Amino acid sequence: MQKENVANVANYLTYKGKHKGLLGWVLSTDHKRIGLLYLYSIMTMFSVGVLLGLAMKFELLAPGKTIMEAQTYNATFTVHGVIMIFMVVIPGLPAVFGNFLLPIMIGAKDVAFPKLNLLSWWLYVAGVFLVLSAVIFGKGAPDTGWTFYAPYSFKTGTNLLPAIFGAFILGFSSILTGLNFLVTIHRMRCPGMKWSKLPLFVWTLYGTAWIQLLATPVVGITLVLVALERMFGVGVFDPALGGDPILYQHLFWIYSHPAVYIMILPAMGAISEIIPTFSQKMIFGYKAIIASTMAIAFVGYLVWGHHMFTAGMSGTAQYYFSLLTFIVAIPSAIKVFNWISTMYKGSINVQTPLYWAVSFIFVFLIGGLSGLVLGSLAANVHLHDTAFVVAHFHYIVFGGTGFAFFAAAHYWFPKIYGRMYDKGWANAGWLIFFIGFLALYTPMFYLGIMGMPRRYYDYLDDFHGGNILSTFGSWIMVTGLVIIIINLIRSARKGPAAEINPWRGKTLEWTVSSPPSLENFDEIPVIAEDDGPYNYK
Amino acid sequence: MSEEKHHIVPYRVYVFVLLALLALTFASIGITSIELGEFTVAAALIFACVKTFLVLTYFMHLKYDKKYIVAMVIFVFAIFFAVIVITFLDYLYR
Amino acid sequence: MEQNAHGAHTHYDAEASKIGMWLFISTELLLFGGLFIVYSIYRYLNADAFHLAGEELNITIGAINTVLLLVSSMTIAMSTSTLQLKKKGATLGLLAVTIIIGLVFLVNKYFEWGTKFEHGIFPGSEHMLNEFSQGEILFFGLYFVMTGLHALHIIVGLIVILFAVVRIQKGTVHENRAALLENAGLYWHLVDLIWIFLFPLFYLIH
Amino acid sequence: MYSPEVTQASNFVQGVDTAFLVILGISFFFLIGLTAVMIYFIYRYNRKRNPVATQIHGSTKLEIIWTVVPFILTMVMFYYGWLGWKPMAKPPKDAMEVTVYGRMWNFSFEYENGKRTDTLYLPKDKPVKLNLVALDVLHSLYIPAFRVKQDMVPNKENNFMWFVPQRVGTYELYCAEYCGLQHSYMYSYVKVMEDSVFQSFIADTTKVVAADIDSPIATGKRVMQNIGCFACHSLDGTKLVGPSFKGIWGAEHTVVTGNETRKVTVDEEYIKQSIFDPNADVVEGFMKGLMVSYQGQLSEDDIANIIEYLKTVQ
Ligand code: HEA
Ligand code: HEA
Ligand code: HEC
Ligand code: CUA
Ligand SMILES: [Cu+2]
Repeated sequence: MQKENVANVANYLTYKGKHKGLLGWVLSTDHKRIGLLYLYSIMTMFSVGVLLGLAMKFELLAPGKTIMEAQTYNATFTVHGVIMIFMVVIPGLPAVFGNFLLPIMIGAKDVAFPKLNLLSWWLYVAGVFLVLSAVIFGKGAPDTGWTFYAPYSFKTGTNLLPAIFGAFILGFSSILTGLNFLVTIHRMRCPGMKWSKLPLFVWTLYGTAWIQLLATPVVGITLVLVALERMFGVGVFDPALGGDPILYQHLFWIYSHPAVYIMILPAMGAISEIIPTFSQKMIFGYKAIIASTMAIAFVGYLVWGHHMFTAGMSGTAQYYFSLLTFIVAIPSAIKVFNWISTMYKGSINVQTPLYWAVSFIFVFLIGGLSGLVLGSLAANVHLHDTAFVVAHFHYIVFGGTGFAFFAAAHYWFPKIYGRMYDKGWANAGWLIFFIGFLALYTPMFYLGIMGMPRRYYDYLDDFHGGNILSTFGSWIMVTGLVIIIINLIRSARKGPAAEINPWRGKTLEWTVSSPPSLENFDEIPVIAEDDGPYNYK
Repeated sequence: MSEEKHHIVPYRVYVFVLLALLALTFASIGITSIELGEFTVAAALIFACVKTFLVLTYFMHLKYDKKYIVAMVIFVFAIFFAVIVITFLDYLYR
Repeated sequence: MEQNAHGAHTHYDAEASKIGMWLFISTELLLFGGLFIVYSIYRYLNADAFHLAGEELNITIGAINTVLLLVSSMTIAMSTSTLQLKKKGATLGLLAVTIIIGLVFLVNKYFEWGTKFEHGIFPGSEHMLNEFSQGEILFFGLYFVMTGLHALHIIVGLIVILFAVVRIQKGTVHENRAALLENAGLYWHLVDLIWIFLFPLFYLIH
Repeated sequence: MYSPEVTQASNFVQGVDTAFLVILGISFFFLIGLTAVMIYFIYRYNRKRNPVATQIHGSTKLEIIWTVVPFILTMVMFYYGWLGWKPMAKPPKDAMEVTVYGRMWNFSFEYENGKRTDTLYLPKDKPVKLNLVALDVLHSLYIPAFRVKQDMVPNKENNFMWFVPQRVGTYELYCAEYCGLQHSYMYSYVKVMEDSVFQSFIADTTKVVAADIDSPIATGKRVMQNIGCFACHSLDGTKLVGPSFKGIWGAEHTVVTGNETRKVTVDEEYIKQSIFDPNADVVEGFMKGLMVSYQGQLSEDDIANIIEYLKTVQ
């Protein structure tokens, strides 16, 4: 990766430090290199997750056994869920683009604790290996679902402990990243970079970091309790010893609901950068978007019970959780309205990142609105634990976070690698991917309404049609994915040199060279009073 | 590094705080040993909260720190409190 | 707040590390917070059993440990003042006292757990399964998990303090670069804070 | 599915479907509206058509509008959801009670007169209250056509659901909470019949049992089918979750008792113990704790019949 450089000084990609070659990467404390380390490791895990997803869809192509046994299927969706949630979308945007861009966007040379940052990545890798070891060695891959519900999680004979400890370590990595970002945002902003001038992506990272910090330890301790229960028979959740399985669910969702906002907030932040840039227009309602970010982060902490409407909570808790679930949807709505208004009277430059951003809004709408359906007490009774939920969260987790991830990748790609990708292939990839996505997940809404429960290895003939369509969709989508990824990988090595500011963006990262130099800025920038992140004239 | 020169807390403050903490500890042992029924838990927790407050303000220097750190700490406790209350919404009304 | 960093890589920012530590403490609080939620729910569901089980614990040992931790909290807090006043000897002395107290605490804990084990009270024991009600099993399960986790934190705290001692000795931590000691102190106080709640919840309320 | 005439299968269908449709309607309005506006903007304010953007900072009035309007709409959604859900929590006093046992991986239903079935038989237009008992892990009883679902939590008191079946017919009944290997095979059917038919069914089958008494082997097999032994035990030598029953009688099996491994011969005593206290002797190579005791669910007679049947499985 060290041929003709765009900038004539050594940039962060070609820089040679104490260590050479690979070591120069895995021991680097440079936030940009760490960002790329995350990118590569997350993409690797993502590919594994995608393959497992495809395998599941293949199995569901027809009733009865298609390619695997029930035990394999159960392990597959568990590992798929664990990988996708804990290793892909939770670290996804913050650890990759947050790491890369946060310091540059606030005019700093690095994050507050660079060594801690590197440690976070190492922990991530350790967590990944632990979870994978559970799959490969021992008495078979865990088969509890990513939710590890008690008491099944201590009845199953599969190799659960490494997976649990792996998830715990991944959580720790996530906490440390969050801590690092919080301190960085508080302490390292360049002169003149007031809170009211922070780019929206930074604001969402700020909100996200708080959730990471305050929610993750709860699931950490919960998983430890499950592990202790398995190892020593400490009575905590085991109903045979007087424990309450519903309490386990409370603790699990106290983390895992806020976790869904860990996934989506940075995605929303990325969209809030892309839309103004490609509209060449100031973001509409900057303050409202910040307020909604913080509102989501805060209220999102208080609604976890909507995953448990049929678990047997008290009526009071049901009302409360349903009500707050609806309230937490409002800030998301505010964001959508502001994004769309930003396009009004803009000068819209239709490019690949904008395609991704606009399709993000579309699938996010579907995902979010189906979330409202699930938040309703009566409708949830029918739809809980059916394919409808699976459709909801694929639409929003991967339609939301996934699309935003690709939007961000295409938006910041020239900055990261100093090269431009092939736009024709990128657009084609997007289109195929988008069509495949709709075909893959839309039938699941229908299947759910018809009553097909989730986590079903086998199903009755009535559900066959929807499943066939869905499986075909998965093949189309993967075609798109392959095109996108090959295009990006090729362009990172051979693409034409990119300008410093190809999209005419206004945030600070577009003022530094592409790719950025080791220290980002030769001189720490100073933001003038009348300047700002979206100051288009 | 001029901001480093922060308030130096005199020793006697620490000694007083310790004495207060010890007194509170023994008071709470005392009060829980008499039969108060339902209020035992409340009493013990109130004493614990007062002790926490003392440790936070004096031992952990919150009194001399910038206001936003104080705000953060309050926020964290508030969130935790909210979570506990909400969890009890379920159990109290089962 | 508006004075910001220059030369990020070698920069020493005491306030940054202080916030960092506070944020870490917040995380730890919620880690224990999860356990406190479990405790309070089970206490609510099994009030009588918790009452009974609580009587098995020895208030005297608990009280001694409380006093120990409080005193050690004071000594470490004082050491931050002595460091500011450039009294290196006194600082080291106070830290030594803190470490010793911490060790004594652990020894106490060891014997306390030991007696419980001797009486057949430990997670998964036959004795508990046969003799105890479900509420009591929950109580002791939580007792071992929570005090055990707390003891783990004491050990970590001791290591951090030891680290600070070494650095003070070497002179790399001094009145102008006190962050490490202050953070060690904050961490130790966190350990104290948690005990402040564990003590009444397990030993006193019954 | 969502047409009212066809699906008034239970008294809750209306409430659930109304809540669903209200939200769906509002959702479609926003989805189509916002997407259309977005596409229009991209077309109308394209760089070619609109080379210079007009800078607009925002509008407090609009922000308030699009906070308040969604707020009101969500409260409407909440209201309908609540309305549809509220009656589910309050069973009528005179409801007929059926106890449902959920275990890995089958349901069994016990009626007020002690009769047990593996399919749920119900009279039309009569409220029923299902008392849910989970014997090992979480399960969830889900009848899509009735729009009801309730998790079955081990050791939970007052774990119930109720409804009034309103149409004669056969409906699927699923386990909706993941419960391990055969989760997707843990389904059964609800058969709703006219009250008169139901009454004679309930009374009638006691006679069937009596008629069967002379053939313990057949009775044993039926008992095992109803209570679901074959979810875990095969008859043809295939190893499922538990050991196969093929040739079990008189065979010598290696079991783990406590910490020691020993050999036992399968006799009446051993089979009985395996059913009432399965975890005392765990067959080597199988998991402890998966099979839970059938104490209280199978009588001594049932066991005797089962043993008779097992003798014949060669
Ligand atoms: C990125 C992750 C993410 C996000 C952002 C969300 C967002 C939301 N989710 Fe989702 N959810 C998941 C990931 C996510 N979810 C996952 C992974 C699960 C399953 C877990 C498992 O069991 O395995 C799940 C499950 C789940 C359930 C439980 C279902 C069940 O098991 O029974 C519920 C129930 O209330 C729910 C609701 C919501 C709601 C109301 C929102 C809201 O925040 C959505 C807000 C957005 C909008 C509403 C769209 C924008 C709105 C407009 C433009 C205007 C119109 C709006 C109004 C009129 C208000 N989700
Ligand atoms: C991010 C989360 C994510 C993603 C991307 C996916 C991707 C896929 N998922 Fe799923 N899935 C989950 C999260 C996710 N999944 C979870 C949490 C569960 C629940 C598990 C449980 O029940 O315990 C689940 C369950 C689940 C089931 C249900 C199992 C059941 O209930 O029986 C199925 C069924 O077919 C399925 C299919 C697929 C397929 C075919 C894909 C893919 O193979 C499709 C191909 C994907 C792409 C082509 C690209 C998407 C791009 C991105 C996400 C951006 C990349 C981002 C970064 C690198 C940061 N998944
Ligand atoms: C959840 C799955 C499951 C169900 C349902 C189940 N069993 Fe089992 N059974 C097992 C497992 C696992 C074992 C082996 C471990 C053990 O011995 O406890 C076993 C062992 C046995 C044995 C000893 C077998 C041998 O080869 O020595 C007998 C007999 C038995 N079961 C009978 C029954 C009967 C009768 C029923 C129904 C009334 C039943 N089981 C239902 C899982 C199940
Ligand atoms: Cu029982 Cu799933
Ligand atoms: Cu949620």
